Amino acid sequence: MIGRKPNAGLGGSDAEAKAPSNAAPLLKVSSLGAGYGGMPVLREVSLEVDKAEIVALVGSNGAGKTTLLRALSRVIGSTGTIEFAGRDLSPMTPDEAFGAGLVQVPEGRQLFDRMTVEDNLLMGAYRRGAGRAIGRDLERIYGLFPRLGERRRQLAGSLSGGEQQMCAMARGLMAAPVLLMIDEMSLGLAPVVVEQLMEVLAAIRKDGVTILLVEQDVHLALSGADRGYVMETGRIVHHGAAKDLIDDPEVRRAYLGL
Amino acid sequence: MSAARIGLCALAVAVLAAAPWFGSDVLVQFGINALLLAVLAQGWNIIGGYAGYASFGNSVFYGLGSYGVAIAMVQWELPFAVGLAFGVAMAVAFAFLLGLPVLRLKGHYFAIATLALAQVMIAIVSNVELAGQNIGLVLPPLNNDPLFYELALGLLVLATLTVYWLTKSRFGFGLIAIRENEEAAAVMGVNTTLYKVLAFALSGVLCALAGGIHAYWITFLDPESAFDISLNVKMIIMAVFGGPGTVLGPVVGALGLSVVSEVLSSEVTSLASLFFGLVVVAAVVLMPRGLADVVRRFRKSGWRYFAENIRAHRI
Amino acid sequence: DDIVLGASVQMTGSSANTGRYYKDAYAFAIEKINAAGGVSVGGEKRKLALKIYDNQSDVNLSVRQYTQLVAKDKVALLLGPFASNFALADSAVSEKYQVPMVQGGGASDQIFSRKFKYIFGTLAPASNYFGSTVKMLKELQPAPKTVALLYADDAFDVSVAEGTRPLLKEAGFDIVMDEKYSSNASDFNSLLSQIKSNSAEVVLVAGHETEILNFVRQAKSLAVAPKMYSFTVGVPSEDFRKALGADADYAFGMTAWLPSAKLKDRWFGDAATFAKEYKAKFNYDPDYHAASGAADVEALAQAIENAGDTDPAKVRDALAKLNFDSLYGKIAFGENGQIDLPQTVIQVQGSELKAIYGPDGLIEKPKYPMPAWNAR
Amino acid sequence: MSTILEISHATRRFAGLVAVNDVSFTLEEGEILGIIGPNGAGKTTLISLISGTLMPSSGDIVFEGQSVAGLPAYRRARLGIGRTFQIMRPFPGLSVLDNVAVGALFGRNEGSLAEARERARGHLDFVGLGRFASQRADELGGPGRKRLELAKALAMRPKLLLCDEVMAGLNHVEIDEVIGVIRKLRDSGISILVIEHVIKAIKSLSDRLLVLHHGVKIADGAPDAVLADRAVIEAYLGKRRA
Amino acid sequence: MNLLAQILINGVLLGGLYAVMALGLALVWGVLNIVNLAHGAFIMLGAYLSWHLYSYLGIDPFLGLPLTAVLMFALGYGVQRGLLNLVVRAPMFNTLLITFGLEVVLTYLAQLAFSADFRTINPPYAGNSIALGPLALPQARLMAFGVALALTAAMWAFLLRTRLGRAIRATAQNLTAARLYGVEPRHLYAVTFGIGIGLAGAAGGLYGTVSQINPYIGATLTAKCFAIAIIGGLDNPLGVLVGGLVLGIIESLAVLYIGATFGDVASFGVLVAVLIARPSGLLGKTA
Ligand SMILES: Nc1ncnc2c1ncn2[C@@H]1O[C@H](COP(=O)(O)OP(=O)(O)OP(=O)(O)O)[C@@H](O)[C@H]1O
Ligand SMILES: Nc1ncnc2c1ncn2[C@@H]1O[C@H](COP(=O)(O)OP(=O)(O)OP(=O)(O)O)[C@@H](O)[C@H]1O
Ligand SMILES: CC(C)C[C@H](N)C(=O)O
Ligand SMILES: [Mg+2]
Ligand SMILES: [Mg+2]
Repeated sequence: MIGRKPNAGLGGSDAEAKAPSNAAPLLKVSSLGAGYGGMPVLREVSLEVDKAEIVALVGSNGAGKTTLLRALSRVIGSTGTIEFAGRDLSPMTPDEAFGAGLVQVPEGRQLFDRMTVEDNLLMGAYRRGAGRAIGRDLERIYGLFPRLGERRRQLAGSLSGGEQQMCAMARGLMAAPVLLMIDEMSLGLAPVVVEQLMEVLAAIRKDGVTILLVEQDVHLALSGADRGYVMETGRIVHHGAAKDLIDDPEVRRAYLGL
Repeated sequence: MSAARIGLCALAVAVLAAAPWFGSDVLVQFGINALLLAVLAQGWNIIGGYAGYASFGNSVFYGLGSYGVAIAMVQWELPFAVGLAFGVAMAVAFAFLLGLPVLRLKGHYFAIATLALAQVMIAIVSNVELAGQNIGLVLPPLNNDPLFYELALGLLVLATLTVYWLTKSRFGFGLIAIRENEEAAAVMGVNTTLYKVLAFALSGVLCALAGGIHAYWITFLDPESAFDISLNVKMIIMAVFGGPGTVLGPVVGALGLSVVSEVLSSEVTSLASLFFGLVVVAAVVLMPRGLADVVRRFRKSGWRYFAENIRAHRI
Repeated sequence: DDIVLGASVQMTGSSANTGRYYKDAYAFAIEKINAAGGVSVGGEKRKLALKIYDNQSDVNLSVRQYTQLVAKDKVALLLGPFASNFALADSAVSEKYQVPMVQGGGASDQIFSRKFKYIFGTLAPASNYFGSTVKMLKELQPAPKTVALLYADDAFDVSVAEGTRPLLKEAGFDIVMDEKYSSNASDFNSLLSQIKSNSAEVVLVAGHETEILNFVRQAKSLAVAPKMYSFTVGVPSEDFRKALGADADYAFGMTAWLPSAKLKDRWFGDAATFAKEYKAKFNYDPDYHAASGAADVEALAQAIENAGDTDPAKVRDALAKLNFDSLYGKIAFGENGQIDLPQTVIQVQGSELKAIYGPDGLIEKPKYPMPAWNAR
Repeated sequence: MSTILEISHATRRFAGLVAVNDVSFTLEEGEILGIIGPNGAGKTTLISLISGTLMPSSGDIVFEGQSVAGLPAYRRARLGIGRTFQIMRPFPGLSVLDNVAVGALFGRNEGSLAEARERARGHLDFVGLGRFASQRADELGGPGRKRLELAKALAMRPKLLLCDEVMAGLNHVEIDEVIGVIRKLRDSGISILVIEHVIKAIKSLSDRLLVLHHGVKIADGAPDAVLADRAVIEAYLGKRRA
Repeated sequence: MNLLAQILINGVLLGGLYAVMALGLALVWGVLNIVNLAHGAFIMLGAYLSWHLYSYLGIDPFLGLPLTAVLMFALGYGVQRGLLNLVVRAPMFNTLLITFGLEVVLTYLAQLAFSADFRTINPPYAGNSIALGPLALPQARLMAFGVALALTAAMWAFLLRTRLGRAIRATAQNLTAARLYGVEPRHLYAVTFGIGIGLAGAAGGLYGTVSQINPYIGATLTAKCFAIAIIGGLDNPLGVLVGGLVLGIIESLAVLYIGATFGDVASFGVLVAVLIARPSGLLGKTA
């Protein structure tokens, strides 16, 4: 519903127009390597995400999921290739990657603490300029998260943990993403809100938004996704259709505790 | 600290202590100034580097120490040592009375409140008859620079040992915790108010002693020079230049900057301040973590160290 | 070989503006003396040389530089820095090394009350700065009655005020305002409004040039016009008059020195010539700071000749006995090492600086009373 | 069994908003009390009132028979109240080990820094962060920081441990581990208050469950009964659980 | 009574001038987290710029303000882009250090270029005043006050109501997040610093019309701006205006009632009192 429509903002339509053929995946990562201060974390990571797909990325603590998203958003440097909508992301800065349609809801929320909730949401739409569409999306968001509506003038830093998480999600949605990457979506959210969010993801996917979901609740993630990747110590160790992964005995043992 | 490092430090102190016997008068004079500045930087290091409170009030301690000596010696004709004690007592009283409200403030707000205190002190002392009002006090000259030098050196050793003790003690560890996250420190049982005030007072005692020695040495004192804010800026600059929150950083920073500025002042005399400014700017760009960090890392990364710094800190 | 004189003055930093008078005057006087062949020491003509450092307006640095001059550069004799707080600290160095320092930059009485033997000063005592002004006030018609005394909170200006207060009382004036203000103040609106509401007829201000400038400009913008105002500094200096333009008109001041041809001098001829050549050389008019600085060099030169030696102790004794006419006036140091020169009242009249009232009474008719700002 | 903590009529306001509204309950020694409630219900605020990071607008907090409502946070820590922060508060520039050493040096502890570091090592191993001991705390990922929070609190040797969402961001296997850890702590005599949105965990851990909604206590009782409550389901659990 | 009224007028007008001087400092501090010790030096440069425009090109100092501001903006933009951007992610104290160095350099260069003497910007009307019964309203200060109000309002609208202003605030608070949401920070930082310095330049022009200028006025101005910014709080330009007014009025009253050396004591006393009672300034919000 809040996906990037041809007139909704910067880049979205370009990205679609430039996609060379329907067959090519929206995001294609091959032999990606990345790390911190010379210490490698990711090794030879390859993955693909198709347009309008929901892909789950799961793995235990410290596997490198967040690092992968950071590399995709160009917050940290990397080796290997990242192709997004036919463009090479490697030389881009984070803001350029965003401009190409790659939007991240980062781990730890990273809100603008001393700005109001509403300003945070408007910052999500920063590159969309000013316009009616933004006002409309804002109202939709408040419909979706009434709590944010009530708190629209409160400073984001003084929200409760869960409210902050909602705000971070909402800011991501305001950006009219082509590809939305969410790091630990359910973190700190009440079950009823998580349930709602999964419905929202399903809905925006219908509008053509692609989603890469990092989620510790592996069951939740795989039950909402089309496909999944499993990561361990910086490598992809399994991938496949989500429902196959849920039934995979190794995944069940290692992540679902069954 | 390894035995080798201790030996090295002891040797350095010994060489410094011997300076008056082989160095010139100018060197000794320079030494007195540089050593006192190093004491100030080290004193500031306790509240600023360890507790993380950017104090601009340390020049008040310095001023109180100066006036302690001057008032005792000029108005009451008491010996120098009594003056020092008097100055220290005033500094401690100040730290407790004003530290309590002011140390509740965080970050910049603390900085500015302490800055204000220094301003206020000038106006107050200007109206105190005992302190000679604006006219100031003239102390009896003592022509014994080597003595002042050794006093300053002794004080610096004392200050540095104090800071070294901090790194090993419960108190110092509590201060570091306060610097890193005060609220978390409090819920873990650190008496943050007490610790901060004690750090402020400790830092103040060192600065007051430095002020007292300086007053006797320079022989003249007025409110403007005693409570000079730019001295406080100097302490910070020197501590940051060397590496705040380290044992030797502020000492190295103070001595290093003093040497640079001395060489500039006598070699390129009227261009000195320009070069000094440029050195400071370049230092921040090339070594934002202070000299202490350069010493630690340079061996590993060589000249690349500077390039890496720029890369790591720019946007 | 040359006789090296050492000095450390404010070439940069907050006091650089006045510091330059000393730097330039020292260099100029030495050049002039050398051009005349130098000083004769025991029958032999020797040239003077100057070793000068920039103390960056920092007292600690100046103390160090004087030590360096004496201990390392081995200069023969010392010239002073500008301002009392510097002279106070630096005189301890000359005393310690027993090298005489002649300084024309510090006027505070404290410098000379320490019973130091090696410090000599050529500025008139601070306490007497307004002495001649008060005398003149008594002769003005219509006679003023009420006086406002304002002064900055530094050692020099507080001394001025302390000296002026009894003079005013003695002369029977009514001191309606007696206010100390902070040095470097830039806003005088409150004080000016009080002056207006107290209707003080005479306003005496002891302060720094920057403050005086702001004071006059703000007086204009608040339409505050007492019958007369007078300032310890600024009025004699060309910068000051240039910065104020027409608004400088009517301002009184004082100086211990005027570039008059009556002040005969061995090296420059007379003070007027000095002023003319100085202006030609440095491109600004000298004032009494410059003259005092040049006189310091002359005093040393004269003392060396009298002593017939450059030995510091001998020069010191010669200085103490000195009595000669310089371009600055008669130089004869008192018991405490300071000379006593009377102040001459001066006033800006139109675009000119006029001497109004000297030790021998009225010289020129003062423009008095000052009209309202919108009436001039 | 005696009462270790008694909250009576605790209220806390933020400019116009009542985050905790007249809440009363008790916690028995050796008990695990679960607290759940929608986002923004006031759970974290409640913990802050108990630990002393926030002062109550009104009401009283009695710990081991002594009113602590007016005491500063560090005094409460020394009495034996330890907490974790939902929005983590590591000492970012310190090593992971030193983070924990702060707890092992202060809290209810005495002794030297060296001893504290020694004890801290044990706590790190206990929460599974042993191999990160020498890393800077700000290099840990989110879940790593969660564990660090727990280790820091444990190192204080608290009698009452307040856990604010220590399981958020862990997968099911890891959650089971932490459940084990908390049970062990209880068995060693520590009383525990847990806030958690992971229903499975809170259900299996808690001896008793308390529900907050809009700052008000709306249910208090055995976990199974509370989780079957209509109001709780509607406000908190969602229809999938109904 | 007249005296009190006059003093209050003086205080308000002075406060307006203070506000413009502090506006840029507060912006750079609050937004970029750079405590710009060179702010006063930039005010000084702005004053000299304005002086030159007036003295050599005959451009009226008030009409020349936009030009001064634009030129100073360019300078600020360049300094941030070429220098400060190199250290924005270094530990906080470093910005203190580098701007200190910058202050030293700028002051020195100013002395070199303009010499240590003092100047005034003295257009014919600078000393005029409007008589209001027994009260006098100095014309230049009144105009400066008007400019102050206008600039404050413009800054407020810009920061709190425009997209760019919001992005500037956001970048200040969380650089990573801002980049993740499409903000290019290098340019934005430079624009922000540029605006701060542009404001300093404008303030310098105004300052020169009521006060003397010399290369050394910077340090004291920086200290004053500090105090104002903090009394008002850093989040909101309106706060800075309030801070300036409060300070101006208190100083003026202190001179009247306590004594002329107590202007600073009184204002700093108020500062400390405000801080202790409201740690984020008069209008600040707490996060
Ligand atoms: N800023 C950093 N500096 C240094 N090392 C880091 C940094 N951030 C993460 N790491 C290290 O990189 C590895 C991968 O971490 P990452 O955060 O990508 O894992 P993750 O899969 O997201 O795990 P989690 O479930 O904990 O979020 C870990 O070993 C972690 O310690
Ligand atoms: N400093 C503050 N100023 C204003 N409102 C605040 C402040 N702190 C908390 N709040 C509000 O108080 C309410 C309770 O917050 P609290 O953090 O206790 O919720 P919570 O139950 O812990 O929620 P969550 O499950 O999301 O962590 C929230 O609506 C929050 O926005
Ligand atoms: C005005 C000057 C002639 C005096 C100088 N300011 C001093 O301190 O003595
Ligand atoms: Mg992660
Ligand atoms: Mg919470």
